[in-house]
Amino acid sequence: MITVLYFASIREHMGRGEDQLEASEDLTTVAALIRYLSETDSSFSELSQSPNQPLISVNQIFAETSSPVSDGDEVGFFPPMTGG
Amino acid sequence: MITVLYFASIREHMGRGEDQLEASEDLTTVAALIRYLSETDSSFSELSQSPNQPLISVNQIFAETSSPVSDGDEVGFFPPMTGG
Amino acid sequence: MISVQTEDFDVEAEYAALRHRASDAGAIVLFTGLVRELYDTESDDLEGSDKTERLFLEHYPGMTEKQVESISQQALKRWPLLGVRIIHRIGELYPGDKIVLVATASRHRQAAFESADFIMDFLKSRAPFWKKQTSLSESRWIESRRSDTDALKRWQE
Amino acid sequence: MISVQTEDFDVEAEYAALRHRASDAGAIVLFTGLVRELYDTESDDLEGSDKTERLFLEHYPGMTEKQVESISQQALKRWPLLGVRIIHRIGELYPGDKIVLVATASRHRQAAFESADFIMDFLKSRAPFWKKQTSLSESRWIESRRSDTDALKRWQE
Repeated sequence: MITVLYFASIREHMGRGEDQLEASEDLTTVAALIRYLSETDSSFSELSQSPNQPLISVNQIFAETSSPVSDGDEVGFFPPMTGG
Repeated sequence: MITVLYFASIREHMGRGEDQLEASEDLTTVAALIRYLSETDSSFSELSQSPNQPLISVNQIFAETSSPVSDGDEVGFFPPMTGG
Repeated sequence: MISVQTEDFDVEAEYAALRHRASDAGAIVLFTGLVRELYDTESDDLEGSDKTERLFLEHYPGMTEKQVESISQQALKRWPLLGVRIIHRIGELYPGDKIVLVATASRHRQAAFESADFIMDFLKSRAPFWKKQTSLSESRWIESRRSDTDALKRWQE
Repeated sequence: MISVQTEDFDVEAEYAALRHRASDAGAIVLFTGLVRELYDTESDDLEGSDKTERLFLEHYPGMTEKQVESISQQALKRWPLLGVRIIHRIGELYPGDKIVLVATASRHRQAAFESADFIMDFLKSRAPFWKKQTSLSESRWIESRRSDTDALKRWQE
């Protein structure tokens, strides 16, 4: 399984904090994951088409769309951070 | 009278913290005061010839050798500051 | 030493602990960030109705601690520090509440000032915290400030 | 608000007072300088026998207060500060003792960091304080550091 987490305004937009996806040979990068989620979920599709692209983490480390993803990974999508 | 104050290493070098000088028409600038003290006091003469020139204040404000001095003024001589 | 917590923190206790830990420190810088009533606009010209009633700080558990620890390690590599303390609060906060503490100790003052400043810039833009402000008129996610992301560029060598 | 005093000061009390006074501050920077055992060499390579036993802080009564007040006023003109607190101790001090406190409060962190840094640079080189260090082997006046006078140049516009 691949765990997908949403935070802050993106969590609210998605209406949930988490998705569990079956790992597959088609989901080997963040880009593939984004493509899959955009095709199957209209809320995610809106996100990925917005001018403010979410930030991405894989296993709690900042990642790019080209970053690899595999079974057991945790992928996060979130807006620019506003801590401090 | 003109009050002359010495601080820190300069006070120790002079062996005293203070001089009182009669105000006069010859003592109208810091430079004239330095000239007078150098002529009348060998410790001050050493000071004024050292490569590390003392810093100067007149009435508790930083001053230059060209600064005017008159009756009632307080002139300070001290080394570079090391507070903080 | 880093903490991500809902509880408030004690400035004196943190100061004393760092001073004790950082033997022969000549300089300690202690920064605290507080919740403001008029929040986070570049102009500081919010209407009264937009005054913060409360702030909610969401974070990404696990990633937050990793990122904050990594920021602390980067500071320790970059400056000759004798100690670093970072506390970041999460959950519900109110105007005047402390949000964050960054304290650094070093022999000389420049390293303490620069590293605390560096850590704050990185916390603002690289640690997964998000602020949601609730005012009388609305609830909204605070947007990231351009000045905060710009601030990071100062530290690029 | 400035003080030149022999007594120690309480970090928590100063922090709390400034926070109270600086309504709607988003950032408070609190700097403290401490007496070090290994004092004031650029290299930090003193022999054991030169460890500070005690420090004596001489000052120029009257001029000190004027200069410190002027430094505080310069900072208030230069940055949008909500509060400034400066305490400088004089007299006999021992390793680990606090020498100086500079605390600044502002809406945003950059003004608080920069102004505290600025005040410290000016206190080091423009306020009439002089440190005399007594170690096991000798008593000597601490020499001013070139890095301290150089630091002032950063603030020239």
